Amino acid sequence: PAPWANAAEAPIKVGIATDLTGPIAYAGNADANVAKMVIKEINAAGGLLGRPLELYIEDTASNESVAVGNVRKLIQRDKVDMVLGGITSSMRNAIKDPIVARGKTLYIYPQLYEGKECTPYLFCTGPTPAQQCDEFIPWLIKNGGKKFALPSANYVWPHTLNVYARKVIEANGGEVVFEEYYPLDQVDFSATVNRIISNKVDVVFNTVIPPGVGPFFKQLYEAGFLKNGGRLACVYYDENTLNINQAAEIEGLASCLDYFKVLTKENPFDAKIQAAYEKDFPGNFLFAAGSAATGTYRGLKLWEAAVKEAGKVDRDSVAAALDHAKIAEGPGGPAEMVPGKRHCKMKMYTAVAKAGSYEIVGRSNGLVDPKEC
Amino acid sequence: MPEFLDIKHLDAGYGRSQVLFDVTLGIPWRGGVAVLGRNGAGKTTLMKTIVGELPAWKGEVAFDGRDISRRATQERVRAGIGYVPQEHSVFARLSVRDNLAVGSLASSKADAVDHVLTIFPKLGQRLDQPAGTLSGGERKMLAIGRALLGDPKLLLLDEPTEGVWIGVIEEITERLIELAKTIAVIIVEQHLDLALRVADYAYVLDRGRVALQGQAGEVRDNPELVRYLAP
Amino acid sequence: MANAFVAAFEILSFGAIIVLIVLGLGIIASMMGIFNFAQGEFVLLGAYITYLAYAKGLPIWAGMVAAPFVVGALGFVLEALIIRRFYAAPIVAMLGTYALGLIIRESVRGLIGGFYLTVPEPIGGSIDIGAMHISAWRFTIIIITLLVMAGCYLLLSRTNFGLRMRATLENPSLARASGISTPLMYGATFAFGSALAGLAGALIVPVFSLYADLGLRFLIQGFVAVMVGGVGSFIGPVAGAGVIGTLSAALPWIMAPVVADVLVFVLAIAFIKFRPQGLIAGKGV
Amino acid sequence: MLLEAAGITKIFGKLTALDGAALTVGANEFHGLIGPNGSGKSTLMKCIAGAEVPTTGKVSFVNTDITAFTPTERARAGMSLKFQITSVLPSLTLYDNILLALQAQSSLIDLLFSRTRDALHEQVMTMLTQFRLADRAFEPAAALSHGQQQWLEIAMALAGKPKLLLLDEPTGGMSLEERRVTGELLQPIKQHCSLVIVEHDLDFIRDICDRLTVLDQGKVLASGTVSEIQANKAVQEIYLRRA
Amino acid sequence: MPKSMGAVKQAIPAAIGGEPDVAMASSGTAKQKSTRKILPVVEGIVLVAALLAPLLLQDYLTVFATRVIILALFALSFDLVWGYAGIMSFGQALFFGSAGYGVALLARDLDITNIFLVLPAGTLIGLTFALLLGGFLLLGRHPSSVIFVSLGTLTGSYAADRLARGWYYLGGQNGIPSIAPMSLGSYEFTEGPAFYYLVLGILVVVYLLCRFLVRSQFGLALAGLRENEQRIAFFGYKAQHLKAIIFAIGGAVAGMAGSLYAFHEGFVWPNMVGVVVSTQVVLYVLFGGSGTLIGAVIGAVIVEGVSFWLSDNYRDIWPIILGVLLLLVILFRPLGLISFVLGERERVGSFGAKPKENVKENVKEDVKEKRNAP
Ligand SMILES: Nc1ncnc2c1ncn2[C@@H]1O[C@H](COP(=O)(O)OP(=O)(O)OP(=O)(O)O)[C@@H](O)[C@H]1O
Ligand SMILES: Nc1ncnc2c1ncn2[C@@H]1O[C@H](COP(=O)(O)OP(=O)(O)OP(=O)(O)O)[C@@H](O)[C@H]1O
Ligand SMILES: [Mg+2]
Ligand SMILES: [Mg+2]
Repeated sequence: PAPWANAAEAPIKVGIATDLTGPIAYAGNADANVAKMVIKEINAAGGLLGRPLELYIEDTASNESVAVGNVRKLIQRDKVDMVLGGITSSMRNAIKDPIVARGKTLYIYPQLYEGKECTPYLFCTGPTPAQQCDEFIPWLIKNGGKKFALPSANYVWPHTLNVYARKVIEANGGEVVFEEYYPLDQVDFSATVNRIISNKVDVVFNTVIPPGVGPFFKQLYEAGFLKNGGRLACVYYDENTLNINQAAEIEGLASCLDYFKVLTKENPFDAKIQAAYEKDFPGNFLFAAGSAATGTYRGLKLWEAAVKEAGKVDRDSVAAALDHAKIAEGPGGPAEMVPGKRHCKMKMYTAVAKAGSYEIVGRSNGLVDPKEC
Repeated sequence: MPEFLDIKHLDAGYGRSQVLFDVTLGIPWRGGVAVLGRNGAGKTTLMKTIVGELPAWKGEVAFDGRDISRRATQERVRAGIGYVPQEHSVFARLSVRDNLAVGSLASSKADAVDHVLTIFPKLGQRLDQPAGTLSGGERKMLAIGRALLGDPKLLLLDEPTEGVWIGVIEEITERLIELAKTIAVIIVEQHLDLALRVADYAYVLDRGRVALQGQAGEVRDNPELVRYLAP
Repeated sequence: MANAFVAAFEILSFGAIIVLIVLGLGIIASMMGIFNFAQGEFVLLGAYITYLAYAKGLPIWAGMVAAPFVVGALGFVLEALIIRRFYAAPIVAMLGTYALGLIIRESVRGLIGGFYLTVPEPIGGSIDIGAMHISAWRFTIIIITLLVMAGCYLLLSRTNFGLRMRATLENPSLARASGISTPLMYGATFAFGSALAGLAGALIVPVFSLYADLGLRFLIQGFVAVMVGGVGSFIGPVAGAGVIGTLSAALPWIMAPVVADVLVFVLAIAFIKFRPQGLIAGKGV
Repeated sequence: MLLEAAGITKIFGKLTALDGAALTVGANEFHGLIGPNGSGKSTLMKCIAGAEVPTTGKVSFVNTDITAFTPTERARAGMSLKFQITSVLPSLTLYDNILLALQAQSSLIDLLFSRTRDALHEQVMTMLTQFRLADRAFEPAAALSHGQQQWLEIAMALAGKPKLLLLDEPTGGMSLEERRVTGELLQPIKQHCSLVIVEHDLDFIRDICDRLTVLDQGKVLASGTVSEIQANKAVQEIYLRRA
Repeated sequence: MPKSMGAVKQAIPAAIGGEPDVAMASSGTAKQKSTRKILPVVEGIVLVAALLAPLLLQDYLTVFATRVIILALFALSFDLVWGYAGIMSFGQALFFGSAGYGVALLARDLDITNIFLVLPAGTLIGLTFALLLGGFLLLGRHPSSVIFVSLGTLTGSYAADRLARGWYYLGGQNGIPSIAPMSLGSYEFTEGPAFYYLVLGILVVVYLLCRFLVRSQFGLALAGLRENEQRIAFFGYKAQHLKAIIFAIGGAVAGMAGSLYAFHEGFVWPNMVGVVVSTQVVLYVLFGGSGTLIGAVIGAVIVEGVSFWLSDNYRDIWPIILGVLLLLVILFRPLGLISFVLGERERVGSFGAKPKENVKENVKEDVKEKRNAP
């Protein structure tokens, strides 16, 4: 861009590797958009260390093999100073090695996930199981009941999350009636629904993901689960996922995330970024927590803070500063890295779906600890 | 007066290799015409070009006064050409019954199938058997029967009696002589006797060219004939 | 007792859905000898058209009625432009249709933004019998599936269409020599198979919601069903679909779903190995 | 006896195609198999070569019971079959078609390291020349006319140097002259090989065969030397009867 | 399907626009047109390009090229079974991926990364799995139809994919990340030129072996198999054994490629045994031209190269463009890109040399010369 034409130093390069195509492209595109927005904002405010930021975006295509190839472009061809991205755990697993170990570059992972990622130079800016369960599950027990079912997609996030959730459920006097795993693309849940109904489960703590989750909730609804006072809970449900079912089928569904769009009503800063985002990207790709858009925002801002503090962009200096970086304002409120843990403290909100949108029903007292590493 | 089927200066072949060279022949409205020649002379190629399985490279094929050289096979067949191919002449996985049903799709006569079954009683015993499992001779009978069902005005027979039992050949010959009284029949045949009994006129192909032609009797007596039929 | 009834219904309804999806696939595979890898995308298009009608404020059933016709017409055009070139080489056909499917799928993904979108049922809610709740729409699907099956059967067995089609596949040049217009037959059959896929998509979208991989999800299951049932007839694939559908819905009732999932395929291959002609050997309709 | 097939019955669904048929062929004997269409000639040939499994019956070849042998094993024991419907390998060249038949019995090592190729070349070209196909040796077999494919198939069947050659209507689609040539080509193999040949052309059969077997409706009607058969009443009768 | 493959095959060239390139002047006096030998030229060009690549390419592209070469090796394995023996292995990834998983487990659980252990191990795993699956699908009383084999292998690969996703020991959905580099003593093969030349060397060796194989008389037996399995059984070929052997060899090559891939990429994941990768390899080969070894290599290079370039330049719609390109090639070049330079006759080839040339040339061991006599 013109104002930087005669800047003394070369631009700082930011790499984004995310799913622009493939089944979760809606999330990846939203993340890419957020990155564009933040970078534009930083550049408009004079850049970083007097240098402009330059954004490099690569597609991970929900295909690990394509992803690794493209990430190498970022690292080896574009020589970016930092990579942010990856949405699914398997993607993070696939690309972290080329970035961190073989590529000697800083990596920020923005999505809510199962925790336990303690690789040096890999920083996580999305919520962890502790952040999503510690306050949420007691709320569910109070507002739903003690008997939990944990139907889950069969991959690492539900497995690990369930271990934690089960601990919290049992610590709070609840009971897990069953915990069961399904192939990721299972779409028929009659056996499961039957077990839920016949065991008189109070809370379905769901980690089934699309495409299964739509038919699952529908079958539950049709079997009368909600009518009989059952409560649905699903910690990745955000504004994007509301459209998977008709409003009635998920009435009362509770979710716990770091950001919901309704917060714009009470929180001016959230209103500001939400408005800025929608102005730049009026399309379908929503600024929402479940798709890592908030984590992306937070990640970039924390990194900005760290670079400012370090005064340079080499990996070790930035990592040292990022270790304890803080931002006063972000989606849903302030955030700060927990020193030595490479995970991020943030505010958490519990919300309930009512007629197709969320209503906030609970807020954390201050920042919640990720309890990782 | 133009002939019923009028072929003028026809060139045809496969891919880049030419097989027929400047073939000219005329088929009258009724009566039999034999096409003879040694293996590889181009007889089958000629038949295929007439029904349209192979495009004519050059020349003219006129049927019933109209140029048909650009028409699709099925249109030629619907216009009244019946064809019994030399190979793959039945629908192997379809039952005999269905093979006959395909033959009579276009025909309006209700008892046509019965008629065919009286000519070839053997087929009547095999109605539900897939045609691919028929014996060689039965298969030929079915192919001829199928072609007859379409009520053709011009019938092309490419070696109809290959592998057929002598007794049946006799039967077929009589039918064909009968048939040739009402429609036009072109017959490619190695059984010289049969061919020349059915046909009034004969053409002999040699390396894709018409080498000899004339009334059946003349051709038979022509001393050259043996040379054209020897390998 | 009530439980067993619900279980039976649920299993049956999933079986019916698989049958519905496999109908078109089976007809194209059996009658034309082509394993159409784009079939899932025809299902997807049917679903998408239904969604479009809904999004434009039209009644949903209008979209459902339009879907088979639109997809059928598209199938006809695609056959003439593309599929026609593949008949001689079934394996090339698999890849050609795969590429076609990829194009359609990714385009639709672009159009719907990669989201999962809900489409309501024209007949919603559940039928309550005592304490049991039965999904009204799934029930409707069972009924429609039965009707469509009967219709197809009649079409193929009582009209000459089926005969012409089988003759065409068996020996195209002889079929032409018997006066059958093979291009038209291929076009019509492919269009018919696509239309059935479109219908399936339209009917199942309320159950599974709309997303780009909707059709792909069922594709391999569909192929396996066709093989189990037996290629070469109409009834074969339908029977196969019934078996695979009910099996994959029933097994999770008695074992871990993840195991059930793999088991279905293992059983299927083993079955095909020892009965290569399929449940119903390819004869007749 | 080189080949003894006894009590061969083959039932297809409701149809009994062969009903206790028998066939014996001695060494260096040319044996004709005749009978009306559908009498079971091809089926009998297939049962002998292993293409069909007889419902009951026993086939022994060079004094070994081969009833349970696969076609491959029978071929390796020294049998070779030309099908009634020509089945050459269409996209391979004529040369390769013959070579394929010639090298069939080589060991895997020989195949891999091609030790036999030079030796085989002469044979391939000789075969092709004999059957008047040499000038087309490097064209794909699909480009042959029907009659030419028949020649090629006979050549392929001969190539394996069988002890027993089974020819099912080898002269279909050939003219009288061509048949004569075929007969001449077959004569020399009598030195080392027996032949079973199915034909409808009686003159041809008479010319080359030592003995005949007549099948009718799956049963052996008569079997014996050519003159015995010609004198046989029952045989004469079926020749008068229509199908 | 009862329909004989012979008939289907025969129809291919005519029906798909590829002229049946019958070189003959007239029906009677047929003479083979002198065909220039293009194949060796193409092979030479590709080899030179491959040797020079790392010198001309930027580092990251060398790494990319390494991967492409591994995939080319994989493509070769599929071409061997499909292009030469006519066995449609729609589940080739099963051997590729299982070997990948195998060596990943060796590295993870037993700390074995020595190249002389892991490569043979991977090859062996591929071979074993291919023998098992091939034995099951290909052997037996009735010869199995092409469609059955293709769907059988496809289903096998699909089931393996799902098994890998569900099996925790294998890392489930996430696969096995961060595999230690392959080693030779204390030397570690990290991505870069050394790794590149290593896999290139392996590719060349395997290529030459394959070439030797398909041009030997064994190759003719394979061609017969491809044309009509039943028919050649009547000549005395043990057709099913031949099939199983070539299938197993294909599996072994795929296994070797899979283990190289696992170490090069540093992770394995369920897709690697699944339908996606299985289809991908089929695409490489069809794209390049099946039935020519070099076609498989070219196909892998071009498909991967084009996707790489497209995903760079048309980030949001590259899968669609890729689909369109594939479709166009399949439609208009059903015999693959190689058919632009290679005639059908040279592709199918002949195992016999014409008499004249054969007299002139008395080369003993060199199979190539015999087949390709100018
Ligand atoms: N598909 C083909 N491609 C190339 N050439 C062919 C093809 N079919 C036939 N030919 C060649 O064309 C010539 C004529 O073949 P055609 O089949 O017309 O002969 P024919 O007179 O019918 O012989 P036959 O008596 O053996 O049936 C032959 O030389 C044959 O080799
Ligand atoms: N697979 C099969 N299924 C059912 N019937 C069969 C099968 N194969 C042969 N047949 C029947 O068995 C009978 C004998 O057939 P075969 O082919 O042996 O006759 P053939 O003596 O060779 O006759 P042709 O001289 O006509 O070739 C025929 O009537 C045929 O229809
Ligand atoms: Mg002919
Ligand atoms: Mg016979």
